[in-house]
Amino acid sequence: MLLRHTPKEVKDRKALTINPAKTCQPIGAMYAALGIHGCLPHSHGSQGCCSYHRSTLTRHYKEPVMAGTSSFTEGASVFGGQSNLLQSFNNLFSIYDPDIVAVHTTCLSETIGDDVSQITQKAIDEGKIPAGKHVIYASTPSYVGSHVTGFSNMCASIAKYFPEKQDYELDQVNILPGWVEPSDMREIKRLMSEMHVPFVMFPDTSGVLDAPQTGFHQFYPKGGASVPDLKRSGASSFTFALGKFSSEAAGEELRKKCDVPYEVMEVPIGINATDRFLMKVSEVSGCPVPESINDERGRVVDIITDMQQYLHGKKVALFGDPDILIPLTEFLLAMDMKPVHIVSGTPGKYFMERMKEIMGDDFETGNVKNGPRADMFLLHQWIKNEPVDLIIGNTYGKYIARDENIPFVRMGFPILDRIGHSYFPVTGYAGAMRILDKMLGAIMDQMDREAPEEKFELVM
Amino acid sequence: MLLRHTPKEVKDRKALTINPAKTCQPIGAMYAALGIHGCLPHSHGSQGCCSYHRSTLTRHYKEPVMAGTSSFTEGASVFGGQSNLLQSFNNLFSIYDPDIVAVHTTCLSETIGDDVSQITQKAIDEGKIPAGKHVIYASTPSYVGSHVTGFSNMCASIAKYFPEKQDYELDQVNILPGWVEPSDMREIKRLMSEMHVPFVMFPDTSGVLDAPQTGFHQFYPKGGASVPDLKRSGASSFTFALGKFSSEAAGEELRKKCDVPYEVMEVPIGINATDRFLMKVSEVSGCPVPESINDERGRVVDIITDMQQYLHGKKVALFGDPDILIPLTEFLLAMDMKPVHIVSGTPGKYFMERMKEIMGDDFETGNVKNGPRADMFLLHQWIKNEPVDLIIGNTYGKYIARDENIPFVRMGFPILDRIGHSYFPVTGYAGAMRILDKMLGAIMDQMDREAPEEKFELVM
Amino acid sequence: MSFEKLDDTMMKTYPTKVYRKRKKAAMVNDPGEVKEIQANVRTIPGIITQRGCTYAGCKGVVLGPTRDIVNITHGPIGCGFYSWLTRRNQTRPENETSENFMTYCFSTDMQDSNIVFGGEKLLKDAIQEAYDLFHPKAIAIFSTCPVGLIGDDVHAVAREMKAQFGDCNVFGFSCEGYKGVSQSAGHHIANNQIFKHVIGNDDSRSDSKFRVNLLGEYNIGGDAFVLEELFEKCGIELVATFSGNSSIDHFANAHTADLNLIMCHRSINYVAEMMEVKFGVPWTKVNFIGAEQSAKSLRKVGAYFEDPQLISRIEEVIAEEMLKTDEAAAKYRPGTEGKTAMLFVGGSRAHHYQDLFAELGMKTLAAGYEFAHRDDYEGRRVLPSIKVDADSRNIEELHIEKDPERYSQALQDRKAALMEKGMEFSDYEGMMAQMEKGALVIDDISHYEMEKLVEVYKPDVFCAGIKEKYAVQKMGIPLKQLHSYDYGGPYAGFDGAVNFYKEIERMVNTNVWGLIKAPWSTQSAMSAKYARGKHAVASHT
Amino acid sequence: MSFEKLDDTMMKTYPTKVYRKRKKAAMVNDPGEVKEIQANVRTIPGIITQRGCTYAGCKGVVLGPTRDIVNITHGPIGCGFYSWLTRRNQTRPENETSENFMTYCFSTDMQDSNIVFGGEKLLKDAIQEAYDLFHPKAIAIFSTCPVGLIGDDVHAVAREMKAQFGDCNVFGFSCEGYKGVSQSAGHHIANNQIFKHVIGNDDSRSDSKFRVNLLGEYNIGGDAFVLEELFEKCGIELVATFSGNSSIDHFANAHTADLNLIMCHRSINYVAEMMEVKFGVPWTKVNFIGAEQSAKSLRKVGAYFEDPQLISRIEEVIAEEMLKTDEAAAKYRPGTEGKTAMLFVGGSRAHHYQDLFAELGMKTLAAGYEFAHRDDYEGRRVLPSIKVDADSRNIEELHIEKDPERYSQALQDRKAALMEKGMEFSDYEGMMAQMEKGALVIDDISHYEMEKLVEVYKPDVFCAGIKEKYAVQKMGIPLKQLHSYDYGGPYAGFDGAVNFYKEIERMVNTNVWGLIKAPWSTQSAMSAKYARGKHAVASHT
Repeated sequence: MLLRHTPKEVKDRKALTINPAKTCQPIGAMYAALGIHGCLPHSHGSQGCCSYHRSTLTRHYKEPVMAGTSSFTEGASVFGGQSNLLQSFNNLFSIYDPDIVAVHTTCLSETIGDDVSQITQKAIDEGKIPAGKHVIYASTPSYVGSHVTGFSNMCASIAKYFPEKQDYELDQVNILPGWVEPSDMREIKRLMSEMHVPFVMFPDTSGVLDAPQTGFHQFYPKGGASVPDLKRSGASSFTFALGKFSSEAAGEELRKKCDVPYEVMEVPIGINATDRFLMKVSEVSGCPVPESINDERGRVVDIITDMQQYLHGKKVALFGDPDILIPLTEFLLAMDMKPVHIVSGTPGKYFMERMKEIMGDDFETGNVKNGPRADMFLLHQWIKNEPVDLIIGNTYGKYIARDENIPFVRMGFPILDRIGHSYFPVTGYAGAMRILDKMLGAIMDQMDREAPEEKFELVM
Repeated sequence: MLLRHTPKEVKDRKALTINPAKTCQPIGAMYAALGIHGCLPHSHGSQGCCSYHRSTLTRHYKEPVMAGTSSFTEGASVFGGQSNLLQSFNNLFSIYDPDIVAVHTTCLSETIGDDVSQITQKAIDEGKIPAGKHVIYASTPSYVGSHVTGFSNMCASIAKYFPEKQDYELDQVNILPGWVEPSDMREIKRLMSEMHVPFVMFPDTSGVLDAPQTGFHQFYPKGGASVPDLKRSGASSFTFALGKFSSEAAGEELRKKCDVPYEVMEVPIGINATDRFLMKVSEVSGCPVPESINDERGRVVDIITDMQQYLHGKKVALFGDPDILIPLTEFLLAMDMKPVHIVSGTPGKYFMERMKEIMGDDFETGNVKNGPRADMFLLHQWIKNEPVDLIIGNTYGKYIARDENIPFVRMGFPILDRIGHSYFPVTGYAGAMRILDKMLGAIMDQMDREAPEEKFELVM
Repeated sequence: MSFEKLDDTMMKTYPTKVYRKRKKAAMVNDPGEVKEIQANVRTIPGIITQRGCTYAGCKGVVLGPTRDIVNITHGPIGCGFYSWLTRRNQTRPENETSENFMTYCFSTDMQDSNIVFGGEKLLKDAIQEAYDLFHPKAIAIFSTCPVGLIGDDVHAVAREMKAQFGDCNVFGFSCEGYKGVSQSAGHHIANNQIFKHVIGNDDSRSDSKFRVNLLGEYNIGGDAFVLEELFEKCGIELVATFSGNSSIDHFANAHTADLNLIMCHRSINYVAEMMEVKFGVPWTKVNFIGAEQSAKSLRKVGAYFEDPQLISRIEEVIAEEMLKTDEAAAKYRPGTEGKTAMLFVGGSRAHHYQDLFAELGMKTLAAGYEFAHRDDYEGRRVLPSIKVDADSRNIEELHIEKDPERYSQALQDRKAALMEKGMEFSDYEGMMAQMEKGALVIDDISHYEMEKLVEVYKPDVFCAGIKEKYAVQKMGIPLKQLHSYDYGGPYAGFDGAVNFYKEIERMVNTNVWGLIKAPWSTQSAMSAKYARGKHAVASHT
Repeated sequence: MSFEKLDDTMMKTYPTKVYRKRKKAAMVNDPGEVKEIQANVRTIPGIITQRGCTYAGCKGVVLGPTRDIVNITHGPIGCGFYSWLTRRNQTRPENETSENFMTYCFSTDMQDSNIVFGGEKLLKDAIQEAYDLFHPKAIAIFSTCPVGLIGDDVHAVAREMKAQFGDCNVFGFSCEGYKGVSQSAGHHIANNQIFKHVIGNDDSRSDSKFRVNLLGEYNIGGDAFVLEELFEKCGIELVATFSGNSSIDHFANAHTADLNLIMCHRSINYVAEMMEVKFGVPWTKVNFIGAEQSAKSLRKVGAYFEDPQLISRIEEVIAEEMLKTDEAAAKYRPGTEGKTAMLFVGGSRAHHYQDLFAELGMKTLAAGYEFAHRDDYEGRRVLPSIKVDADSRNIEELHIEKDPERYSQALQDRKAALMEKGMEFSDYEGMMAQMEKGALVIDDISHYEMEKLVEVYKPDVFCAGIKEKYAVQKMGIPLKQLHSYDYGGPYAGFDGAVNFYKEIERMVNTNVWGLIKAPWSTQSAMSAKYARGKHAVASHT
């Protein structure tokens, strides 16, 4: 057994996290910053953080992930990181010529109390930031929240910095897609185009973290939200903040700064969440949902009705980020599946509240937990107590899946051992199809493998 | 073992086909006819043929497949099927109100020598075909060619019947997509739209055999090539006949009838075949390949370069239809994979010629065969003699895959035990991504399952 | 709902000739006064039908499930291809090396030259190759449409090859697709040849006391496995099952059984009849679909043998099994009670499965067979009055005589004695006598009629086959395949009943049909046009 | 290509200060006259670097591969998360129930309240919970950045808990990420604590004659498995490997070995030095990367023990193994001969792997380390001249003394005698002495320099890590990870060499790079504008 020390008996832990279902803020800030065109993320702290974040994002995307670091040593930790950051600005702009540097802090710089905004101001004052270049900054101490919080904080910083308040209103909306994959951002953009609704999306990592192979390393790939678009987002008529955990803060900043009304909606995963999103887009824009989208929807519903027998009643264990888990749980329930064990390391009361709403009675009978010690060790223990037919989560789920011989669908962050997540969306109706394809494949592969020979099916 | 009687030793067979890698003509004619909007296929023969074809198409698509049959009994077989067909026309048009009835023959009606064209003429003469309605017809004896030939014959009939010769030329091209999935037709149409090249595609089963769930059974789903479009195809400036086996005959008919020049090209599976197709589209239309397509291409090449270590040198066994196998083999070779065993039940010298061209030296060292007795029994024997890392083919491959414990990717016709083929294309660059996703998934799933615990990988 | 209205809705589009014919195949049932229904007549050309052909009935249904015969389809490739394992007849070979050809498809793959010059040589070569490769006990040849037309004599070829091999039984079937009006003709042909070439080849007899055959059980979804277990539990030996999980050796020995139990009357009654004439083995109709019927059928066997120990063992088993089914019914019935079903399938299933629905508290609104004869509807009592038409006449009726040495007068005496006591033999009451008054009976339902029926009645579940499945489901009604069980099952016996309860409860209560309508299809979505601040004001009507 | 030109291309964009500093870290090699290179200095802020932190070097590199220690990261969740199995240190527990915590990640998941009020209580509770759950032999605590800043005394906590448990060795590492300038500081810290808390805890001694430790071998890709097998074949006992496929029990017993063999000089030389001072165990540098070097290293062991039987056995093994590598080289070398490589990785791999490339007939154009010191480049002879800067001074230097009871004078005498005969001990010649004249050496290469280097030199393969991989590959050059082997390997020993030959041959000869350019990017595609009949006239230029 790969996880041979995990006992079936669940005991409360108050201090030890084992096999976390989250990581720390800065990587989220880095990911968000990569969704701005020409932006170079910068990690203000020890160089190890930056190295870890770049490595993990790289393994997830199999793409170059460029980011600077203030490379603290003990001296900087004692005397403050101002000098390191000033030096960094100088070097970053000289060597890599970014349009924007997006600084995020780390536990180190936060613990010693570096004031990045003041240091940045100093850099501007001292002329260290070239004209026309931008520095944005998010406070992302690793000991608060999770990687999702870090993403949210950087999004909020973008929303605070770029949008310009106008006295006119543009016939366009803002889409804050939340922490989803480049493929998902691409898919949401496609849906918006299909709806004929003009929009600004940020962050937008499509075209950045799924950059084509060209024989040339484009240091700033052509994707990402552009600065002019970001500026214009202040004149949009509405903001869709998708995913309360990752997008609400940015939506609120936009409202505060530019009076753009917003609504927090679920990331459009599954039928119902996508329905609600498109209904709202239609409502806000006056553009009807076109037949082409209606047909897409009909196709995925068709798969569900056709394949219902293989989905019905299947118990599922889920782990990952709240903005994904919430609509995913709703989707599974809509198909009569049974999400029985759910953990997310990301803290926040809303998660349990919303899950209770979605799950109804299943919430009481199921195991749902988020925040501290809502980890994969606990999830595994739950599974040992009530086995499931399917596990959905990031790559780390493969250990449990193998030990317990449970079909496994990779979804979430990070996925280190398969391709697909950056190219095939899980959002929208197309994404629902992908999820179905994956789930049915995993379940049926096991059936095919384990069926006695006389029960081996040709037709399914 | 599921196939416990298959010996390793290969002996020549001259009469017995075991586990065929093909089926008979009429099902192909039925499939092609479903790609015309408002068309009801009709099987002129025993009702069993129609039942078998409808069942197999239904199991493949999980969709209603409507078709009539002349329901021969012994009497009809002795005295000829004219009366049955005349009665059929009357009933089909009265009850199901199709715009077109597409008749195909069977071994039965062919053996007794029914002249469908004469019977149809009689029906017209007797006023049995309502005004404005069409009857087209293809000769598809089951003892000639294969299901692919049947498809080709019905396509040729469409091309003979509908297109109208004009003295002017339209700025549009014809696409004969060959026997591919609705998803593939949809994808090729998307590529054409992206190229801004107007086109007529036929047959086009998208929107027919992937019809949305609407709560209503639309007897003639809204997809399919329309009669006006088919008529206008005679004025197109060029015809792309994709897949020599399935589309050349129709291309030639269009040329003969309407002087539309054509080129037989490979079905755009994999990088090179898609490149050639788009280059030719660009050449013919004067429309450049847009950046968006270039980026798609770059993304799939990126996956290939990233994942090369898992693909390189992997031995593959393939079976299926020649128009698919040819570009698929080229694609695998381009990625340094080794297609070592290839069979197709469909006869035709071109297959071996083209494979030889594509495979070069690998043709001599590999096992390639098509036509009579090029069946899955032989393929399995070859595999027993030289094991492979992957099998690609239709659902029937699962028996070999399980017996020999070889990763298996479903591709071809029929796929009876998984979803996806009708929704996710294998053509174009998007299709190449899908193929990669599936192949890597299959290979890596086995690695994950069989690795000793100490070699179990987190990152791949 | 009156039949008149339905007739109107369901058939009004038909041309007059079609209407006249189809009208005779549809009627409102009255079990008290079973009327004549049109059945086993030609399908109307151009009508979209559920039916398949004679070849399918012969090769696919009856012989398909037997694992140790190399079944060679003589014809173009399609027929062999389509009958390659596309139904789910399960089989469990004795051990890992024993013969099992179920996963294989053998065909002569006839080409046009064979059509022109004849295919006998090809067939002989194919049989020789099969023999050389596999050395099977038996090779069967199935004729497809062109074979009959070009005049290949498959029986002569079979005789020749059989003589040549010496250790391999070779026999052929003239089951060309165009023979008869449906699969039913194929069943008859299969029955004949199995009887001629196999049954009676092995006279050995085990010493167990209660030896029966189960006829017309094809092990769809593992049904036969359940019944095998059930019989074993009761101490009854199953000599042969025709033909679920079967071996040709079982068939050869089948005539030594004491009783034939018939499940699917339509497909196999010929074998039972012939066995009775030749060997004196009585037959009685059973039904192992549904808990009640299973219990009843088991008791019938007990009653036949009149053995107190057997009878008490059977009662023990029934009591034990009924615990499971009662518990399951209690669990699932609240979800199914009062719901409705329609069944249009097969030659016995449309009848048998009504019992299972009844156990779920579900009403069968309409039912009909795909390839049955009048006796399957009206009961065997109408047999003498059935007119033999040209199509039926084409099917050989074997002339069977009493086997002077092997005929069991003892069994016939037992039968006579039991009949005195009221036990039924050689009879089948038919579906209509058991269906509710007012329910609809339609033979060989057309696709068109089916759609109308669903539209009007809106049943909670529809039972048919794969060709009907997705059309019905597109209408938002779940369809349960009763040919293949949708790759579920088993549904026979008590364990099967539990599975079926659960499955139907799932199907009639799933939420997924609720996903069909998009919210914008019922609500007017557009309200604002990029109007700021109005986002909270929804315009839902 | 001259360095001047490269300097120009590679560094001209740098601000002056950066340029001045980086210039000292890059030079053209002359093995005859090894020049001073700048190494182990601070990374310049804002420079995109390959380097990680002290925590990574301590927890990830040295302790990570040991399976039976519960390694608790004390800090916010990220550090523990990222060092959770993301390198491929393989381990093979003795049996199915023996301890293996490699697949687990343990963290105190510090929250802001812990930053404010201190995290010692949290840490104690976490240790207690780990103990209660797993009852491990040992628990190690790794400090992350904030721990040092807020002043948590992990060592005091460790002592307290160890005393409390009695049967569990608990020890901590002050390996905060900001200590030192790279992972290297973490190695040193790990060396110190392992030496203090573990090595020497078990004096038992097997009776085998040739007992060695292998230091600086981390079982990436199963390298240690290959070497274990090789040593066993030769009859040499591996007492402990630091730390590939290791158990804490091996460490405890390591001081009883007769010789320390050092693979990765950078990461582990401290342990070797300390063991020699305290226990008298001599050390010598070996290299099991490449067939020639593996043979040489084995012979070194033979020479050390001066046992004719051992020496002859070693020669037998080498002869046998070289058959495999020679055959493989003959097979793959035609595809690699004359091709070029660059290596920028680690603290020894950039050196060792040059031997493997040489065996493939490939030229190393440029190489450099990520976290090495000057001695790794220039050889240990420069040790006295290395200035200890503020960053290095932060790392504790343990004061080690001779263990009066366990110090082996005999081994030291043997060492002295062998040194007389010319055998090398306690030395490492460094990378530069072995590299070709004219090759480029660059320490701590920046991303910017790397891209320029690839652009200008266009090597056939580039060796580095995951952060570099896809940027280089976007340029059409394959990158081989030498941290994780791209999840391939093993590459150590003779079997490993065969794997590496094959892998590199694949990488430098694959066709896939040829797919990068779309045909329309080089040809003018558009010719006709829907012009009929012109389709045959291609306009390819």
